[in-house]
Amino acid sequence: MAIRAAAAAVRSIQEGTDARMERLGRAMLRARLLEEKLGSLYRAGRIVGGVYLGRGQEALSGAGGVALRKGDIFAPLIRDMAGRLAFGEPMEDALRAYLGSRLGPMKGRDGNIHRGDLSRGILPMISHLGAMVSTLAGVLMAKRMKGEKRKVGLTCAGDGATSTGSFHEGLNLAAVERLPLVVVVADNGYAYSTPNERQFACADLVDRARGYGVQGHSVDGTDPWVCAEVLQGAVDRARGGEGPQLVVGKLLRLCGHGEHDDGLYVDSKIQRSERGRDCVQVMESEMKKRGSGKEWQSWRAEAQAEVEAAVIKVSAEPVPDPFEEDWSATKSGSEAEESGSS
Amino acid sequence: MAIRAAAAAVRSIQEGTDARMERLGRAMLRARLLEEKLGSLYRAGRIVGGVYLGRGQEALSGAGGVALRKGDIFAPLIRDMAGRLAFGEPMEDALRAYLGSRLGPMKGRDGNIHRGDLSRGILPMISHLGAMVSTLAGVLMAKRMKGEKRKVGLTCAGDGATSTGSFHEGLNLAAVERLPLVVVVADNGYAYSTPNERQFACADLVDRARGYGVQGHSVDGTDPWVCAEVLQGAVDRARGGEGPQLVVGKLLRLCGHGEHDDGLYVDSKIQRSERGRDCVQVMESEMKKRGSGKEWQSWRAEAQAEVEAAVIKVSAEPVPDPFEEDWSATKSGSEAEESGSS
Amino acid sequence: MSVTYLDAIRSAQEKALASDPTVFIYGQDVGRFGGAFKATKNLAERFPGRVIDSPISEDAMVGMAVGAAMEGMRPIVEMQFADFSTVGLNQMLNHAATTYWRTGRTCPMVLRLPSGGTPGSGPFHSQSMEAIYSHYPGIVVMTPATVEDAYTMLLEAVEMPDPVVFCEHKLLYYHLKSDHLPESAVPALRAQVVRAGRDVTCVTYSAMVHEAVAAAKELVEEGYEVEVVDLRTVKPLDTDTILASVARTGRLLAVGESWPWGGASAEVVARVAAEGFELLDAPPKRLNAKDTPIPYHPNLWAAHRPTAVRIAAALREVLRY
Amino acid sequence: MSVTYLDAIRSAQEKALASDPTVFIYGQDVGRFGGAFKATKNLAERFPGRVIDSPISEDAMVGMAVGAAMEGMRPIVEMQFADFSTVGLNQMLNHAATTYWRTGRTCPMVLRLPSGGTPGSGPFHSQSMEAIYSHYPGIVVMTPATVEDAYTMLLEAVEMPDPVVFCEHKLLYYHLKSDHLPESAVPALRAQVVRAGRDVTCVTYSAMVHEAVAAAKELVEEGYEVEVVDLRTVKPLDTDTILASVARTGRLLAVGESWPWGGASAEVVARVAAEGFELLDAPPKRLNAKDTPIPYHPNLWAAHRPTAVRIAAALREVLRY
Ligand SMILES: Cc1ncc(C[n+]2csc(CCOP(=O)(O)OP(=O)(O)O)c2C)c(N)n1
Ligand SMILES: Cc1ncc(C[n+]2csc(CCOP(=O)(O)OP(=O)(O)O)c2C)c(N)n1
Ligand SMILES: [Mg+2]
Ligand SMILES: [Mg+2]
Repeated sequence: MAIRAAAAAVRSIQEGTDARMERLGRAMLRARLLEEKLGSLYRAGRIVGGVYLGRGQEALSGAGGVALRKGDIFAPLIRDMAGRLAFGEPMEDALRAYLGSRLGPMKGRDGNIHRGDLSRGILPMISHLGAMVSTLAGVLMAKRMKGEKRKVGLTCAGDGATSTGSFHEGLNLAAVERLPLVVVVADNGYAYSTPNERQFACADLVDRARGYGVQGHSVDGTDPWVCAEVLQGAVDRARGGEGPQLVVGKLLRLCGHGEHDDGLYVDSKIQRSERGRDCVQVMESEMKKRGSGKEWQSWRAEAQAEVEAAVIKVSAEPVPDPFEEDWSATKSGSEAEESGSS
Repeated sequence: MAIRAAAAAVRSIQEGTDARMERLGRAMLRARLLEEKLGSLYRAGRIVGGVYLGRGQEALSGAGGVALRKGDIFAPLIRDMAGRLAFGEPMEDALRAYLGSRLGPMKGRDGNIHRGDLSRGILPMISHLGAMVSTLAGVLMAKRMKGEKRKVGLTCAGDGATSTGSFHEGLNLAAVERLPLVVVVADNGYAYSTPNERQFACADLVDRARGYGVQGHSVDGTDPWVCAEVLQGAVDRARGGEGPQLVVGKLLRLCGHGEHDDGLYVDSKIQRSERGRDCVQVMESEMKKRGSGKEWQSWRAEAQAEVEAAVIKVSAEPVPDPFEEDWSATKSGSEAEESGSS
Repeated sequence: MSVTYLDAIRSAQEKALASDPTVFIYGQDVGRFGGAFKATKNLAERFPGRVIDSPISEDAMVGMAVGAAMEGMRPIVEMQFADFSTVGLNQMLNHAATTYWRTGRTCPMVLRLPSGGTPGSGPFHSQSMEAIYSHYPGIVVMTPATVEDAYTMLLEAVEMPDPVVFCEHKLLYYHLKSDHLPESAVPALRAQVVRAGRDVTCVTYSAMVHEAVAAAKELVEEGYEVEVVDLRTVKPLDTDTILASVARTGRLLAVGESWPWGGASAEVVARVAAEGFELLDAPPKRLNAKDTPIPYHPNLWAAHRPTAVRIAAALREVLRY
Repeated sequence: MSVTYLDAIRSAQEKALASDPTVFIYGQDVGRFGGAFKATKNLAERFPGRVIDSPISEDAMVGMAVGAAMEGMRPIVEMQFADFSTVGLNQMLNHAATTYWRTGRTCPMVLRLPSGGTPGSGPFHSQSMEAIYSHYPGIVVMTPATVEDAYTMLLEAVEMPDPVVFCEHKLLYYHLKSDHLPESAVPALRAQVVRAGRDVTCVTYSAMVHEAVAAAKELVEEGYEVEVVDLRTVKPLDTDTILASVARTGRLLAVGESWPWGGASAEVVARVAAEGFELLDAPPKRLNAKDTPIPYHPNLWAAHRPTAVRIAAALREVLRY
């Protein structure tokens, strides 16, 4: 098994790495720049509620999005702007959620990270951590029953989310059903302010894989090349019928839990360690080292232009109007009202 | 660590095995005979609701009860008559729960397996599987905060219960707090009718120990001597500050899920395998082999007499009277009523 | 032929599986074993791969159904007992129920809850949870009282575009019988006058309908005609039918097997008081279970829940005002 | 000095920790970080080992507290948002709440729920869950509306022998201020007339008390005197105080920020209709949030919840009957 996988990895490195790394690098940059813009909009008071960024986690998240194909399903969590953009969420939809545009898939009814569009293969998350694992498993069960083959589901979680009963039940169910599900845990050392040692007692969260009877993979979440390779491997294995895959990436959240949080509780020793590296900088300097600095600069410029255009566009979009709103939480309710029989 | 434990095991075998095995053997017999009586009472229509037996699981369950000391806490589950009796639950209390006696700790308000008496160190279970793990962890946290040292908590679960979010959250919490908690999983191959392969995908549930960062122990649940030794070892380690212990025993439920269930879904191959041995018979024949057949017979006779006396006694006890009942679910509610201000 | 309430539920599921390939059943022991109450007996054999045993993971069971429903399937999830649905509640209240309004995508699934008290079933195998599910927006909550309704309403539940909580009453499973399954159906979202009367309206649902009818019969001897309204579905509530009945009788008793604080009976009384105030000739009254856990011992249980005797007493109070 | 509603909650916890060694606090990020809303700021430093960070495990958090409470401690559990308590609900409804009646042993614990809507907080960070907790027997549910009540009721909650759900309103955390913490307390289980009036009674609780008072002020100009009753605790409900007020005014509006089906407002109206029917000169009315998830966009949110303007409009309807 291990040998076959390694061979597959080498082959894929030869064939598609450059294109894949370009997709990843671009997604990382687009996410980073869009999120920086979201931070400014928040500080300018243009976003109500909260802003939750994935700074420092773009490589791991983006690699998940890059590893998927059209027709696959992505169930992102809080810090997955890069994965979303890589998988095909339009920047506009991210902005629409935050700015409450009526034209976004959430129509201003839900906002910020609680967004998605299943017609694009992206499940809209609910806040309750761990909940999306079983939901994604359900999508995959449905696809299996409908006879749709070789479709993979990938979902993300933090170290903290692994403590939820939902996470456990969902992953166990997926393992029993041997579903093509990849669960990516971004272990950034903290859940809000709570450090790993108050969250779990195992040496490494990847140690849980065996207990679920699934394959486990560790990855340095600060290294885009390693992330791309490991995530692609996990997705391929899931697609190949090897059942759920648990990928655990180590990295650091290079921002607060939300933009209201200064994150001062993070241990400065970890910040200065390898784990505290900024994956975007890692990629930039490696690109420069490889003589591709210019390419990187052009990706960045294009991303910046895209962000600016998207902000201008979405800022001009209408916000919801309570008087035009359909206040029916059920479809049968709406129908009843339409037919005048409420 | 392993060496120290082995040495301790040898020492305890030399010093206290015989007494311990007598306690275990007696508990197993008392449980078996009491449960057979409960079955008859049920079939005779004297018990309303259901009857849930632990036939075949007496060695593992009883060994847990035997390994504990006064001052420890036991949180039994469905099939733990042997553990309860070994730890000190009076037979009468078991019967009172089933027959709804007003004099039992549950006063007819709750019944059958949903019984306990914290003044004896036994937590009354709620039905929701997995729920008692965190509750017992809470008792142990309280004891630690109150400065009560070297008190162990032991709780039981089935293979099916390990799939609950509660089980996961509770064990993880206990591991983070490094509590002196022993979790005994009786893997009897089935959860009601559902076989292991529809419940989990790992090779062995003990593989989960590492993912929780706790020590794991496998045990042949049909062998009373092995059960006694492994359970005592786990309890001693917990008491010694080594944190939570996960014990997984393999065995078979030699009865239906409840007495209404014929259990025909159980694979006859497993029934004929080692796993399907009856631990009570195993102990009986081993005792005979060792020349202690008479002793065994006397234990059995004493147990039988105890069962009969208890049934006569409890059958004569009053049942609850709705007109005398205090129908206040809160203590402040009762107090308000007492002071006439409802 | 004689069909029980449980047969009706089994038959409805069989029909749904046969007529719609997107329907499947998921739950503990629902497969070969046929479920704890045998509501899915033989269905796994007849529909291979579509009647699936789940692990003991209520949260994941419901979460799975949400995902499958969003992806175009129509899952039916069986809880072994309604009481255990508390551990799957979040996926129902915050995921299934919010999906349509938040995302515009429907989430057509049915959560079957074996509900209500039976002798000796105690605090954790007796609960009626309709109040919890009805309080949150986005869920239809059905509480059938008859063999016919168990059948036709479950079929309608499976076809609805919304998540439906289907509260079956365990006490009716085996005892309640009918001659045959119905050919036609009263729409599930409509309440129904199951016994006409001019003196007082008794609004109730599920097993209590039978207690109410028994109470009504008792009161005939005293010269009273009690109109019994079966809500059938408690969310949304068919206020029109209730008000029309109160308009006829001028008096109201609302009965629920669940606890008193804020359940269906409070909702009924609050609506009638607000929207039908002038129709009332006497104070509306409520009768519910006592506000404690549901007792194990049959003596206590019989005193804890509303019964025909207690309903008759409450009706007399309303009548004699 | 000026004390916010949040300060009051923090101070009450500080006082409880200082005066009772069995009190401890458990929750996500409550330790050194001081909690998501800073309700436990500096408490971990002052009370080492007694303000404890939990994993993200609401079920186990509540379950742990149940065990600790049964063993003689008085845990305070903080949920990061009320909305997440759905995943800890089972331990509260089926374990904490049943323990006293089932076993005779008390389970004195407090579950703190940061509740209610704020602009932009959306479907999963805005919920008011008092109806869910109140429906099940065995729990006291407090919903303080003022700085003073936040302080004295939390202290009383910690001292109670029963499990208490303490619904704090996030909208009041920072904005609501008082000069100082109170010396004496109105008993937590009593409702209170917070504004006297002779024309109509507006019964409400939590943040809606302030909206109701604002509406009452608005109606002064129109010549109406609105009496505002703050329930303070919604389970058990202080029916006497409500009825006494309705006896004075003859009219009732019950307002809740939660959803319309079966919440506190239904319970209030149902009780008044049943027990105070003859006191009413007009149909009692209810006002609640709309029956959809709580919207993210402030425009929608403002239309979704009851506000002073909408309360005033509802009061006018009741008054003009
Ligand atoms: C069930 C549940 N409890 C609490 C929360 C509140 N909450 C949101 S994010 C968060 C921390 C998550 O930590 P982690 O999973 O490590 O992800 P990270 O933020 O580090 O990316 C918490 C506690 C929640 N969303 N869901
Ligand atoms: C949360 C929850 N879901 C469902 C049930 C119903 N139930 C009671 S026992 C049981 C099977 C338990 O199987 P296992 O844990 O393997 O224990 P065993 O019966 O084999 O001893 C089930 C499903 C329950 N009690 N709790
Ligand atoms: Mg984290
Ligand atoms: Mg089992």
